[in-house]
Amino acid sequence: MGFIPNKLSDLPAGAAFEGGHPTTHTGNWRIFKPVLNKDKCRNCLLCWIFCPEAVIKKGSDNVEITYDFCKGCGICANECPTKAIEMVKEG
Amino acid sequence: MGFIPNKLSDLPAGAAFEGGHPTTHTGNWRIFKPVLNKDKCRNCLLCWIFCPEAVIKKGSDNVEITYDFCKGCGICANECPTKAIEMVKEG
Amino acid sequence: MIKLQDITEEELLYGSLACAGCGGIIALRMALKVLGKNTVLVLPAGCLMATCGFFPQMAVNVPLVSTAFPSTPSTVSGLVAGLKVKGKEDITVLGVAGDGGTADIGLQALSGSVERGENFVYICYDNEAYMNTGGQRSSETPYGAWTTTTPVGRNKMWEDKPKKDLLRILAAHNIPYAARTSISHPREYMDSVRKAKETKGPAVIHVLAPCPSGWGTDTSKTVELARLAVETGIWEMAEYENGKYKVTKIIKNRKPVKEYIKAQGRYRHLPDEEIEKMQKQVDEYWKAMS
Amino acid sequence: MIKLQDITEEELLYGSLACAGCGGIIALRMALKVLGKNTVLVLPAGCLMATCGFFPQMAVNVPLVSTAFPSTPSTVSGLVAGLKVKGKEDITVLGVAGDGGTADIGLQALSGSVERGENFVYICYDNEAYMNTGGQRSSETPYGAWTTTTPVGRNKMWEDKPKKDLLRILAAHNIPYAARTSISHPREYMDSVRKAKETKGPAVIHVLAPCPSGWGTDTSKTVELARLAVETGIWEMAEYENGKYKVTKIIKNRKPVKEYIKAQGRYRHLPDEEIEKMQKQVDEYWKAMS
Amino acid sequence: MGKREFINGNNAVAYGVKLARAEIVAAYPITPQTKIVEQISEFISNGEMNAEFIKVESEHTAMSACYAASCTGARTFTATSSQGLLYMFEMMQFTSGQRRPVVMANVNRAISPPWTIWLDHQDSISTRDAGWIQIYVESAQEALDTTIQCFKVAENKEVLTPVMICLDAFVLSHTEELVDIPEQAEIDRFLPPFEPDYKVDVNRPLTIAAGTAPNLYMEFRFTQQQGMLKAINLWKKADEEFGRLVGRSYGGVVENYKCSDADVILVTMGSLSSTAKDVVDSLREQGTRAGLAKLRLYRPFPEKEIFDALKSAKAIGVVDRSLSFGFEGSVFSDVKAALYNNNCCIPGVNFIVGLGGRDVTADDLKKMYDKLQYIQKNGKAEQTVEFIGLRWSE
Amino acid sequence: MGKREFINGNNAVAYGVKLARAEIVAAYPITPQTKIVEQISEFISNGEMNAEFIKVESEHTAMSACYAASCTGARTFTATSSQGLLYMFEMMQFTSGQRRPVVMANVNRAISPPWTIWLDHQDSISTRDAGWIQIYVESAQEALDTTIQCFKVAENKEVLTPVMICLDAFVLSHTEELVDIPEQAEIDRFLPPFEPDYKVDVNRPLTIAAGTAPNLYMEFRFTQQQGMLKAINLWKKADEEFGRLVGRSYGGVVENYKCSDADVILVTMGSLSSTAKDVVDSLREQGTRAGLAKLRLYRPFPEKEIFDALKSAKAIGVVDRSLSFGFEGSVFSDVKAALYNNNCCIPGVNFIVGLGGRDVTADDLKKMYDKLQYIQKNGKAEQTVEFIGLRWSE
Amino acid sequence: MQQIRIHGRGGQGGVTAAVIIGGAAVADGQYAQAFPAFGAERRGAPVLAFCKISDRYIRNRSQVYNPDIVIVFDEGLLSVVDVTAGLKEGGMVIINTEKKAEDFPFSNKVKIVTVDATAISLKALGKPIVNTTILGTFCAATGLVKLGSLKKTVKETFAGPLGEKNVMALEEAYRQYKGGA
Amino acid sequence: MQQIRIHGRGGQGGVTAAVIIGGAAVADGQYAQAFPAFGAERRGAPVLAFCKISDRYIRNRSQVYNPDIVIVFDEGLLSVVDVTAGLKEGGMVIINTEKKAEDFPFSNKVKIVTVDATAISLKALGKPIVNTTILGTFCAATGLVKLGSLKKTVKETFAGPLGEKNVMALEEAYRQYKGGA
Ligand SMILES: Cc1ncc(C[n+]2csc(CCOP(=O)(O)OP(=O)(O)O)c2C)c(N)n1
Ligand SMILES: Cc1ncc(C[n+]2csc(CCOP(=O)(O)OP(=O)(O)O)c2C)c(N)n1
Ligand code: SF4
Ligand code: SF4
Ligand code: SF4
Ligand code: SF4
Ligand code: SF4
Ligand code: SF4
Ligand SMILES: [Mg+2]
Ligand SMILES: [Mg+2]
Repeated sequence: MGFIPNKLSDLPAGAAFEGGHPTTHTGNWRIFKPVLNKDKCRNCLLCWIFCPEAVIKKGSDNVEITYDFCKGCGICANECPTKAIEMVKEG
Repeated sequence: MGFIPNKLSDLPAGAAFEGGHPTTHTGNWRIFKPVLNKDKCRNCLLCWIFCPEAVIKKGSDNVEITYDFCKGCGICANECPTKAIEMVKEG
Repeated sequence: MIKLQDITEEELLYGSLACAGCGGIIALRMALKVLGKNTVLVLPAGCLMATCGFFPQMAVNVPLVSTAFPSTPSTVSGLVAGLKVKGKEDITVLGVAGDGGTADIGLQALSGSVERGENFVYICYDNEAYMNTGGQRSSETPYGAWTTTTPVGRNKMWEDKPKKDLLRILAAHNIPYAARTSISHPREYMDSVRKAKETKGPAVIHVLAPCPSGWGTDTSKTVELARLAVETGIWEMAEYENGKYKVTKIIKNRKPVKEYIKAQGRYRHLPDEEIEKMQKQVDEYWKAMS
Repeated sequence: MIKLQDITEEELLYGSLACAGCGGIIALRMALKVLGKNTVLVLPAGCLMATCGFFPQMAVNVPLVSTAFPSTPSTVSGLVAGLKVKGKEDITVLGVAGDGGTADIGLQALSGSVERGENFVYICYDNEAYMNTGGQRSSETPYGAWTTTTPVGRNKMWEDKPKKDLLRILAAHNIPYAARTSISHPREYMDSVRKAKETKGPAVIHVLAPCPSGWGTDTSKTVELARLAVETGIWEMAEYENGKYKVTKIIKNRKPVKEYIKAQGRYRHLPDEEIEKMQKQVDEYWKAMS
Repeated sequence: MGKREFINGNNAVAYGVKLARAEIVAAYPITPQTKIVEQISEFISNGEMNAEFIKVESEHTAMSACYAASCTGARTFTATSSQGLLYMFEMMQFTSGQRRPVVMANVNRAISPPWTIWLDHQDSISTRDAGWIQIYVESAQEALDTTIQCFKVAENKEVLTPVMICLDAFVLSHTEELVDIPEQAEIDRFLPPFEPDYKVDVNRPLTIAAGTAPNLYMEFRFTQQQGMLKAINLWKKADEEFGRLVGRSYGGVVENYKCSDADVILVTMGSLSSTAKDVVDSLREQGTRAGLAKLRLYRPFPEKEIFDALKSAKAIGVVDRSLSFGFEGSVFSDVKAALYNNNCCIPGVNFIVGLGGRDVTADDLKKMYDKLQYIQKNGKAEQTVEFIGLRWSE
Repeated sequence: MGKREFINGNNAVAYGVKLARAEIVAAYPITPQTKIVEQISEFISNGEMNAEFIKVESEHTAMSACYAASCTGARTFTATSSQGLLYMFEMMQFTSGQRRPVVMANVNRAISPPWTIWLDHQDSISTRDAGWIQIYVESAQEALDTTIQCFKVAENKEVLTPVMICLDAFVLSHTEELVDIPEQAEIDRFLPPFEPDYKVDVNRPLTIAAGTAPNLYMEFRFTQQQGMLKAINLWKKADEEFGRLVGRSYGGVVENYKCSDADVILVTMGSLSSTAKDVVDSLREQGTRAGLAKLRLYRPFPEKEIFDALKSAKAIGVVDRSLSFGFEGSVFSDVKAALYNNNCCIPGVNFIVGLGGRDVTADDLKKMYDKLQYIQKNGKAEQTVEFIGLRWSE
Repeated sequence: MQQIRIHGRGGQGGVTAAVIIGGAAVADGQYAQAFPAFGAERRGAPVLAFCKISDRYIRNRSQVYNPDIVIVFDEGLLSVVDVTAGLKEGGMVIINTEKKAEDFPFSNKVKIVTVDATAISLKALGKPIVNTTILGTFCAATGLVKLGSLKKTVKETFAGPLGEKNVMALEEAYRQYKGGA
Repeated sequence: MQQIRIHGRGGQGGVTAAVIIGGAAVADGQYAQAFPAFGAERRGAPVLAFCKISDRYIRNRSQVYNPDIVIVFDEGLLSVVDVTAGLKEGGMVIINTEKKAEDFPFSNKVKIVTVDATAISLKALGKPIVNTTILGTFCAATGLVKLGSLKKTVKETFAGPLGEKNVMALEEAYRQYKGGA
């Protein structure tokens, strides 16, 4: 988790904050959720490389979708050659 | 002769002066002076077109050099195919 | 060519606040995968900076020097020089800017940095408008598109100029390496990034990166549209290298332009005869190129 | 082609304070002869403005709108638009700027005005350095030249980059008309100006205009040197028109590059092997072009 | 009377530009200004407005094009914010130095870094020496009406100075409220066509923006200063005439809101003034003799008018939404400088507020008035510059 | 002790940059600054100096490159004038907002139009709110020494603010005089290497110039202001230390030249101060108690120091070589604002002088002192702003 | 003065809803301000919009800290943001949900009005865009603006058939509340 | 303090001459300022340069209005500019000319020193560049700087053989004056 200042003297000289520390869980922006059907997955990694949020993980036989930062864009489902990913309504 | 202001209310709004009114007689910058030998001139107009100061005039049989603004650069003499122009020291 | 299997799992861009399905994010993420941690990133005003560099959501995990909108290439220049005097020439300096930040307000600085022959990688992610400000026309907005400054009213005002040809402008600079590519072709794109990294001297990549919000398309279609642009022949994949311009992907059976146009809200108003005109232009272009 | 006999005697540029033998003045004078009184001239910072537009020496006899150094093309844009709403579209708007004002600090604005397709004539008089400030390197300074910012000291620092190729950059914009020409060829140059005037849309001319003060040459040699640049093949005369790049003057027996180099103070330091390298490059270029 | 619309400040400016019959509009996007030029491009695309719309590639070009278009005698407008304003700084000075009456809307936004898109006045204030008239507004209605007034004053032959109308980011630019749109005929009566004496004319070839050596330069700057100073009275006249013809006016160059008998007076610019009036009224209800001097015109600085508004106060507070780094708020300095010129040295304090979009509430304003009452009692200010609303004190 | 050279102000700055061991120099030509970077490029080409010399294509790029180079931790310098300064205005603010201690020489030149290349202070003054420290010098020697002091203060961890050293066009930049060049070793003792805490480092990936919402922006600006204000005392210390190590110092931030017992005091900046000292001496010989407060540091504004210098005077005159159009000279406003903060209201008058290169002579200065004596007698100034040396009065 | 806060997501039309409420109030002869929470949020991100309504010209231009009424476009937001933050005592929260008021944990503290606006919208518009639909509920539940003015403003905002459909959706929500209340 | 004004043409090295005088004065242990008339003049145009010399540090930085000594590089300038303008009473004008002092109309008002510097320069340098040559005359006629310092400064200004040649020219002019005086 990135550095959060709580007094003036905490502030860096000029806004310079450590990177790589997303705090807003954009997963809750999602309206539709990508759900993987492992059986259909050929592990071609296309969904993995196209996912804008980098929330798909490589696996040995198939990929895996993590949801904290998945915005539900549906690109993975759209690009999957085997239709292994389905978008289902959240809720 | 261009407009020369001599009171504040003479000044235009923003420096906007009538063009085409040279006042500094750059002829006196000259150290060498182009002198035309009419006999050699074939009226090819090369000196005329190349003169940076526009001080060579067209004529019916040959060109004519005026001196008020001639800086004596020597381009005319250099470019004249018949060597009709000679640069001679002023003074 | 790069294989997906061999690409690192390490993510240097993660958790941005961009719209779902943003093509620009895809472009940046892929590039960082190739370039790795030993990279300094420069981002100017634009969607990527606005969505990756706002405290406390710092989505980029390499040093990120943000800069003014016109200044991506010149900030790159300063970093290259600074890292050089500090003996850190092994670090890749990467500038990433949008089409507006590159082909409009950043063009002069880019031309300067390229002309000076500095050693850097520069990526222009092209979403064909000023998206961060809500979608105004840039010089990369294609003919026929609606934008908020080329609205479609009683007096027709949709964009009436073709795209500025960034690759050819760079080629005219005799740049060591430049490419026109697309996020829909990750292997080709990432291979370009690798080449750019390996180039000694300036290397610029112009990558098509659709914007679902600005183009009026579904978030899931971002990659598909980029692919369609290539497959219809609207977007030529090409490279300039060793003083030569080379088309890198020749599409045998080009899909109809209409398919691409009709899929997008920004072209909704376009009458069919305009689409036919576009088709004709594309056909002529490819005829001339072959 | 234009005949000298037919050219008007009327002088619209007369009595400048430029150095004797200034090539830039020749370029401007010739252009105004073709364009005539129905012209508005834009000049930015640079030798021409400094020597033609200082009160009380107002050497230009058409309306002259002087502007900031980066702003020639954009000032042109404003004038074109203004004259249009005032119903005076018959007036030629002419921007004239140096190599620095065009290829460096004015390039972005030029690219913009060209891309927007506005109707104007633009002339870049190229003296290959920032002359008005005493001769610093610009992106049009040729390889090997000494300038005050590429001095020749213990650590060799003469200019080590080739010239930016303005004509090809404009061609990459698919500009309706552009030309590379030289004051040594008045008929060709003036013909280009005429074409530029007749072009509907942007038209840009890049004209070689030697500077005796900056080049370290005798004032009488200005035209001769420009001619030598063409005759040695160092300066290619060319046009871009109807989407085509065309060499407009093919020199049968090119003079040796050395003749051109040796005539100039700014190359004094150059060792012979450098001149030979230049000769080789020129030869290769022409081979490739034929 | 025209129609009434529920629109925001950006739209309001666009309506003003349309009603003023601007002939040239240069457009470059920047949040939160962009809606102004988008709206204008819609007016044009719908045939409601007749103007050349130049889609430039940068703000430096926007202002260069405006400068040049104005040289042809065309009525010229552009709009920007923040970074865009800074990027055109060179051309701003070109335009003012050459006395071209371009009108520009600046939607006040803070400056980066830290990266920001939110409201403060640092952008326009940091161009305060650039020879532009600056006027600040507090509502969408005032934005519309003032846009029209801008052309009137800018183009006056005695003035011939560009004008920047400043409106607050989001608080005005993006807030919808009820606005009366005047009739075109009313505005045509108020605003005559622009017909400058010095312009591009092939029959009278002028060198515009000529070079002048030290023997003449200073005189040009002196006359420029004279022209600009005239704008103070001419704006008062224009505001009054606007009131007569259109039915609304804004107190000239300094709106004196209950200052005449006030003990404690705040000086404000922009949208804050609106909230502050509420606060003044509620303080008055509680028996505090509070007043508000709303500075509309910041350049030229209405020295006499601000003195008149403040002279009888016992304590004054100047609210700056910006900072002259290394010193204090610029409005504070300028107000004091003006009072000093009138041998007036009322105890005063500077409140720095709302940088980078921090909201300024009625409560904040009340606290400022409290402070002034404290100073009134003490007869002097202990601290001259106070930041209001800082998150931490150390 | 180093050697003595007969050099001009531009050369002197270049020597300062060399002695400071600047690592990055961005260069773009503009008269009358160009000689600075030309001289540096010669130093480099001769192997006397080791730096990256970036031949940029514009000043916006010059400052962008400096900003970025400084982010790598490199000591960074550039130089400009007038139009060049205006063109980099956006990046100036980027550099200061991000607290990068770039040092820049600005050779003060007037602004176009009217087209000009001559001296006045309009360029640097019009950037006074941009968060840069500004220091003005009166001689080539002071230019050299101050250039070195600039790095010292700018890079101080409490300050981290860019500094602009301002020297007058031609009068300093092109005037040769005798200058002592310090030894490298002396300077190395004075000026430690630059080692910032926040810089580009692949092992600690920072987002530099990050975006911050309204919940944090204001705090950054507050700390920036604090840092800048600290430069006042730190400059005094640096000047004193320089004196100790190198043997020359300049009176800190306000040089008090015979002010302590003076009835009439002029406040000046830049080369004029030099001539004015002559005038003060000759007036003193005639029995007039004249003094001169030479303002070296203009931003941060040394409020207390200027008050201390002026407090016992009966009449003060502030000499501005620029104009905040639509108001008065900016130094005048700022001096009054500072006195006001100290409840001090000495009658004062503003002299606007030397715009666009008009020479200011000892006679002119004498007339100003005469005016002050007149005011001293009357107890008040009749007119607050007076243009000196105008060619015509109407 | 009545202050309304709208919770939506970027792209859902929260600002438009605020402007429509304001526009309707104005049509009723009242005064109003409508504005977004000033941010740079993207499509999908939680966003806010505000509306102030009063019978006098509204001079106070600071933000809304203590709303009288809160409208929530999307139940999912409840887990992300505290929609009741600052809500005035006795304030009302209107939520687009399939659930009932009692199902919400804060139902004892504030008045909750629920509506299945998604369902209504899907039926009327064919799309789950609820920003106008929920205004019917708002109108019915608060009475702050007249139904006629609201319909008129919606038609001015969306030209042609789209306007008609939106009005239908709005009316349906209005009816459901009136029926249900 | 002694003030010197030099009239030359752009490109003739007037500023260099002023700087050399100043440099020589400094080498003598005096103080000096040398500067051009601040202008944008081009090669060929009449230009001015100045030098002030004093035994005390020179604080006055305004221009030179009343020179003690005027140096004219080129006789032709006499018809273009008033070289005696502002000259102090008893002041001196040094002119590069073939003529004699008496040939000049203002010879009754000021002290005129003439030298055919062009001839000397052509002989010594092969070029009619007179800026250093005439300094020999200046040195001999005014004694304001020592000949040795002047020679030293010239050699520092022009490296190598060029410096030698310039010194020769300067010495010749010096000799001619001393001989002629
Ligand atoms: C000098 C300046 N002008 C304008 C802006 C406003 N601005 C910020 S981002 C942006 C649009 C960026 O467009 P592009 O470069 O195409 O990137 P995108 O937003 O599409 O990702 C604009 C106009 C600015 N920040 N600075
Ligand atoms: C913004 C800005 N930067 C720098 C300058 C200084 N400047 C004036 S003219 C000039 C050189 C112009 O070079 P070029 O365009 O090649 O024309 P030339 O002088 O060679 O005729 C420069 C650098 C300026 N006026 N404005
Ligand atoms: S795209 Fe489909 S098949 Fe390929 S890895 Fe992803 S889920 Fe599996
Ligand atoms: S829906 Fe979008 S964000 Fe989620 S895993 Fe699929 S591609 Fe990634
Ligand atoms: S160039 Fe020679 S021949 Fe031709 S016109 Fe001139 S003088 Fe006559
Ligand atoms: S010498 Fe030069 S200026 Fe004179 S006439 Fe010949 S070409 Fe023209
Ligand atoms: S607007 Fe477009 S480019 Fe910007 S973040 Fe959203 S999808 Fe990406
Ligand atoms: S310096 Fe060169 S370009 Fe400039 S006026 Fe002189 S000759 Fe012409
Ligand atoms: Mg874009
Ligand atoms: Mg040039």
